[in-house]
Amino acid sequence: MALDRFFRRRRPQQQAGSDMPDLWTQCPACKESVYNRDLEASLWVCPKCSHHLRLEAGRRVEVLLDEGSFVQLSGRVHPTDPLNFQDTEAYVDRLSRAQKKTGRPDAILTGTGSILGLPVTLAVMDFAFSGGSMGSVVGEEISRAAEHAAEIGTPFVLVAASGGARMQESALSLMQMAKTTVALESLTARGLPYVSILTDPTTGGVTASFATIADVIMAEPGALIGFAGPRVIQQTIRQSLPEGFQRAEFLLEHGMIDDVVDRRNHRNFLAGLLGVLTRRAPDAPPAEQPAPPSAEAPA
Amino acid sequence: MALDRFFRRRRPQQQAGSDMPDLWTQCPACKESVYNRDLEASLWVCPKCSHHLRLEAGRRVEVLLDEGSFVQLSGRVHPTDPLNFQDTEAYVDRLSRAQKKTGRPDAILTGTGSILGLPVTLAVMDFAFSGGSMGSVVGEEISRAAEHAAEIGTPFVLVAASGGARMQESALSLMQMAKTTVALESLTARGLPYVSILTDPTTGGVTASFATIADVIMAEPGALIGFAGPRVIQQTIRQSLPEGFQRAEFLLEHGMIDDVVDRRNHRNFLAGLLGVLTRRAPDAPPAEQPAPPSAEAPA
Amino acid sequence: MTTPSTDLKATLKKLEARVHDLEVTARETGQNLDSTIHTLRAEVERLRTAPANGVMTRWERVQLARAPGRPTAHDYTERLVTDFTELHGDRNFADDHALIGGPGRWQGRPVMLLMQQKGRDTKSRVRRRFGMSNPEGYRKAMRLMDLADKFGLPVVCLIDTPGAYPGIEAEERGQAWAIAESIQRMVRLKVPAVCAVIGEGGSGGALAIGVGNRVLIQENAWYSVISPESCAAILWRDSAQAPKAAEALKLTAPDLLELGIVEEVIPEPVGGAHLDLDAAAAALGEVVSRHLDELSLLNEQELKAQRAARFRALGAFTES
Amino acid sequence: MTTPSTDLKATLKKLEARVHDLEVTARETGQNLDSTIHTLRAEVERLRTAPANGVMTRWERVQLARAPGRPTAHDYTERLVTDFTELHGDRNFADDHALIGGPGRWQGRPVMLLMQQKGRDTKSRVRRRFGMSNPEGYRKAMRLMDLADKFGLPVVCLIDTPGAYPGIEAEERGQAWAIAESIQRMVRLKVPAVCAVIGEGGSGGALAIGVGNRVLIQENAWYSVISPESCAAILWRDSAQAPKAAEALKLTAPDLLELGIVEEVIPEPVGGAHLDLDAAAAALGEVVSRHLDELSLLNEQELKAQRAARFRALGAFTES
Ligand SMILES: [Zn+2]
Ligand SMILES: [Zn+2]
Repeated sequence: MALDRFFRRRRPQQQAGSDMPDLWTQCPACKESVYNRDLEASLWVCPKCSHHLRLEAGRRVEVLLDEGSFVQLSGRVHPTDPLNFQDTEAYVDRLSRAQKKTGRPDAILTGTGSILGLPVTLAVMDFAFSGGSMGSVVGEEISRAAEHAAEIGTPFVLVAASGGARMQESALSLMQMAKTTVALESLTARGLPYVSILTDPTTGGVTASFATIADVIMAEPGALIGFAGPRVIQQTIRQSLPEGFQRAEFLLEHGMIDDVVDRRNHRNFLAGLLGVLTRRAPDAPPAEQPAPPSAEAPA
Repeated sequence: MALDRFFRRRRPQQQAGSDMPDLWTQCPACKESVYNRDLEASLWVCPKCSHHLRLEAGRRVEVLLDEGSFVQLSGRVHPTDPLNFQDTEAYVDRLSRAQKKTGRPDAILTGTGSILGLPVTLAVMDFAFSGGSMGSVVGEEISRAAEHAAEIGTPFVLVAASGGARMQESALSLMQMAKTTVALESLTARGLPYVSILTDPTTGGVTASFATIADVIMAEPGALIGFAGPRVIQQTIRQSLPEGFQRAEFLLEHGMIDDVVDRRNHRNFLAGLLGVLTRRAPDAPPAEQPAPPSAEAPA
Repeated sequence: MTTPSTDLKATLKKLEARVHDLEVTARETGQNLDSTIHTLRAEVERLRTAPANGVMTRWERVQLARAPGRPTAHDYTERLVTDFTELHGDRNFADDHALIGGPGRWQGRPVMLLMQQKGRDTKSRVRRRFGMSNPEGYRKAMRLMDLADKFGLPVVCLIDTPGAYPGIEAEERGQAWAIAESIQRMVRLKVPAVCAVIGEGGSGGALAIGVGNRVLIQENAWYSVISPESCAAILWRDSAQAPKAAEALKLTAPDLLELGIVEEVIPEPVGGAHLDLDAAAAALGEVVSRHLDELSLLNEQELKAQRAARFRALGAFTES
Repeated sequence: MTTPSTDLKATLKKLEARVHDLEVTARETGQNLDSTIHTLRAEVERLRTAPANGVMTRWERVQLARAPGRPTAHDYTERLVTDFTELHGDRNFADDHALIGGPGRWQGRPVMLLMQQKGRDTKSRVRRRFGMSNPEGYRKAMRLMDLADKFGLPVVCLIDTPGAYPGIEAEERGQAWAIAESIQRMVRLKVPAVCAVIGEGGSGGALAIGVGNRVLIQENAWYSVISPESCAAILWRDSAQAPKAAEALKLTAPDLLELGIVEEVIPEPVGGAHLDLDAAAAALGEVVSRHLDELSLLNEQELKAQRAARFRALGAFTES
C-alpha cells in the first residue's frame, strides 16, 4: 500500500466517485453547475449559494495550510482485521477497496505545517474512506499526531468528518474514543491549544470523543453534527425532526460550538485565535485569502 | 448586646412574634392545631400534613446536633452601620429591634458539635433576624466558621434561611458573597466536606453564593429556593408562575439539589453521607430519631 | 462469602427448592405468588433443556443480558453497598434517572458509585428510559467524579445501558459533548476506577463511565460499539440479521477478554445471574473489591498513568 | 495615547465641532443624520446648564450609567482590543448574548475578555436581554476562565448589567447556581483578573464576573447589591423613591472607592463617557493595562492569595 500521493496544489481533481466531467461540478445544494476553476478559487464553497462541498483530506490540507508547508506524518499505520469480520462483504475487501479509491491506508491524514506562518500539527479525517469511520488506525494516527504536536510544541488542529466508529472493529473501535482522549492529554500537559473543525458530517463516536473536547470548536456552515443519526432519532421518537436540527447553526444556538466559520475564513480565524492562545507577538502577516461575506458588526 | 441565650433543650418555647398560646401551634399549611409537645417530638414537622415549620436558629441546632454537644462560636461580631443608612427607619434601629427579638447580634449562629457522634462545625442562619438577611456579620461569621472547620478538621454544615443580601449595607453585603466563597476554599484545601441545607426560604445572594457551592446540597420539603423572588419574576414576565415553581421538589427535578430530605431524617442522612465522604470506619451508632415516612424502594 | 454456583445440577436443585418454598409460603400466607412461581418453573425447564454456558451462541448471551429478569445495578448494590446516599442532579438542567450515583461503602470500602439503572418494573423502566440516559446523566456522573477526586473515593461504575438516549432533546443538550467530557473526566481521575459491565455495554453511552483502571464484565454481559440490531440494519440492511451481527461483533465477555478490552470475566451462576442473585452479587462484589484493593496501592500519578497506558494501547494495526 | 478630557469647555468645543462635521456630511452626502445631530445638540445644551460632575446627585449618575447613549463594552473593545475571537456557548444548553467573551489582545496584551453587552439598538438590546444574562452566560464565562487558566491569559471583565435575568427559565436552569459557581471559579483563577464596571453593576449578576485581583469602576458607573428602584419598592414601598434609595445605597464610584470595594475610579470625559468615546476608551485602556502590568509580576499562588485576601477582608463590623 502506497503512502498518500503527493498532493498537487491548485490542480482541480475530479472528486473520486463523481461522474461529473473534469471541467465543472454540480453544486449538491443549489444544483447549479460551477466551473471547477471557480470552485477551487472559492475553496470548494459554491460561489452561487455558499454551500460548503465536502473535501477530500488532501484538499483540506491545501485549504488550511500555507502552500508547501505540509509534511505528512501519517501513512505507516495500516488496518488489520482483528475480528475476522464478515458481513455481506469481508472487512478486508472493504478496506482494500477504500484504500484503492483514496490512496490512503485508512480514513486519516496527519502532518505538520503552518497557517499564516504559525506552525501547527494537523489531522484530517477522510470521509471518502469508508465514511470517515474510526477504527484502530484512525485512533492511532490521531493519537500520534496529538502527541507529536505536544512533543514539538505546536497547537493541534483536527478536521472531523465521520459517520462514527467503525463497526467492523467492534469494541476496538469504541476504545479509540478513550485512546484519543488519553493522547490529547499530552497537549493539556504542555498548555498547547487544540482546535477542532467539525465538517459535514460528524456523528457518532467521533462527535462523542476527541472532536468535542477541543479547547475551541469550529464548524463549517450547514454541517450535520450529532451523536445519533437523524434516522435513528426519527425511529426512536416517531416524529419528524425540527428544521435545521443537528446543523452547525443549530448547535451554535444551543451553545455546543464556539462558532460557525466560513471555510474561506478558516485560516484567518485560526491564525488570530492561536496567536493569542499561544501568547505570540501580534505580528501575523496580512491575510491572503478571499474574504467571506463579512459578518454582521456586533451590536 | 448579649451573646446568644443558652438554648434549653426539649423545652417548647413560644415562637417569637407568635400570638399562639404556649400549649399549641396552628400549622401554617393545613391550619390544624397541634400540641407543641407533639410538634417538638416531630421536630416541628406538622404531624398532620408533614409541613416543615420554620425554625429559629437555636431550635435548628437542637434538631441537628447530638444533645449537649453544641459549643457556640458566633456572637462576638456585631453589626455596624457603615453607610449611615436611613429609609423609613434607621438601620441602627432596625438592628436593635431584631437583636432584642432574637437575642442575637445578627442573623447567624455558629458552633461545633456532633451528629450521631461525628464531629461537625455548623452555621445556621436565623430567618427571625431581619429575614435572615446577609450583611457583613453574617458573611464574617460564616467565613470564620468555615475556616474553623478547616482548622480543626471537621466537615462543615450550613443551614440556609434568608431573603438575600442586606440592602442596608449595599455593596458591602454583596461582597459577602465573594468573601464566604473565599473562606469556603479553606475546606477544599483540606479535603473536608461541606453540606448545605436549604430551608424555607432561601433566595437572592445567599442562594447565589455559599449556599449552592456545597459539595452536597440538601433541601427541606416544600422550601422556597431561588435567585429572584417570585414577585420579581412575575413582574418581569407578566404571567403566572407554574405550580410548585422554586420549591425544593421542583429544584430536585431540575437537577439543582442532591436531595429533598425530611427534617426527621437529617441526622441520619448527614451521618451516613459524611461518614463515607470522610472515609471513616462504618461504626455509626444506631439511629435514635423518629423515622420519617419511608422512601419508596428504588426501582 | 458465597461463591457462584458453577454446577448446573446444584442450580436446578436450588431453583426447585425455591419454587417449593414459594408454594408453601403462598399456601400458608394466602399471598398470590403465581407469576413468580410460574417464571421460576419456566426457568427450571429452560435450564433442563438449555446447552451449557460454553456453547451458548453470542446472540443467546445478548438476549440473556437483556432479559427483563436480569438483575439491575440496584439488585447488586442492595447486597453489596451500605451507607449509600444517592446524590441527584447535574446542577445544570435535570436529574437523570437512568444514570445514578453517590457515595457508599462497597463491601465496607468507601467509594463513589455510578450506575446505569434500567428499572425493575414497567413504570420505573419508563422513568429510567430503560437505562438510556440523557446528557444530564453524564454531567451528573462528572460532578460525582469531582467529589470522588476531592474526597479520595475510588469510583465504581456498574454499566448497563443499551446506549445513550437518541432523542431530540438529548441532541439539543449535547449528548455527544456530555459523553466526550465524561470520558475525559475519567481519564483525569486521581482516584482508582473499577468498571463492570453487568448487562448491556452499549457503545459510547457505556464507555462514558467505562474508562477505568480495570474494566470487568459479567459472564453473560455484552459490550460493543453498536447493538447487533443496528449493526445488522446497516450492514445487512435487515435488523433481523441481528444474530449474525452478534457473532460478527464478538461482543461477549470471553471475546472481550481475548481482545484485551477487559481484565477479567466475572462468573455468573449457571444459566445466568438472575437464577441466583445472591451468588451473582457475591461474585461481583468479590472481584470488584479485589481490584479496588490492588489499586489502593497506587498513588495519583500511578493511577492516571496506568489508566492512560491501558487505553492508549488498545487497537489493532500493523506498521510499515 | 489620548487622555480623558477633564475640561468642560474643551468637551463642549469638541461636541460642537462634531455637530458641525455631521451637518456638513449630511449636506454633502445626502445622508439623514438628523437624529444623531439632534441628540448631540441636546447633549451640548445639557452640558452647558448641568452642574459639574462633583455635584451630580447619585441618582443622576445612575441615570447617566443607564443612558441609551452610554458606550457599551463593544464600543471599548473595538478601540482597545485586537485579534478578538468571540467564543460562543456554554457547551450545555445555549449561547447567551448578554455575556460574551473570548481571547484577544488588550492594547497588545493577550487576555481573555469577558463582557456584559446591553446592545446598541432596539433589536440587539432585546437579543442581549438588556445585558441581563441567563445562567448560560455565567457558564460560558466559567468555560472561558478554564481556557484562560489553561493558556495563562489574564482575564479582563467589563461589567455592565442591571442584574442577572429574573425569568422562569433562568430559575429552572439554576441562575443562582451559575452565579455562585462563577464567583467560585474566579476565586480559583490562577491568572490575573482585572474587572471594570463600565455602566451598571447590578448585584450578583455583576459580581459573578467581578471577583478580580483589581476591581475598577468608571466615574459615572454604579455598583450595588440592589437597584435603587427595587430597593425603594421594598423599603419605601414605592419605586418612585428610587432617588432616595440611590442616595442611601451609596452606589457611585467615589462611594465605592471610599468603602474599599474598588481600587480605582477611571475618569470619564466631562459630562460622561458618551461625549468622547475615544477619550473614555483611552482612559479605560490605560488603567486596565496598568493593573494588568502590575499583576503580571505575581505568580499563581500570589495571585490567588492576593485575590482571596482582598475579598476576605471586605465587610464592616465591630468585635466584642
Ligand atoms: Zn450552490
Ligand atoms: Zn399541617
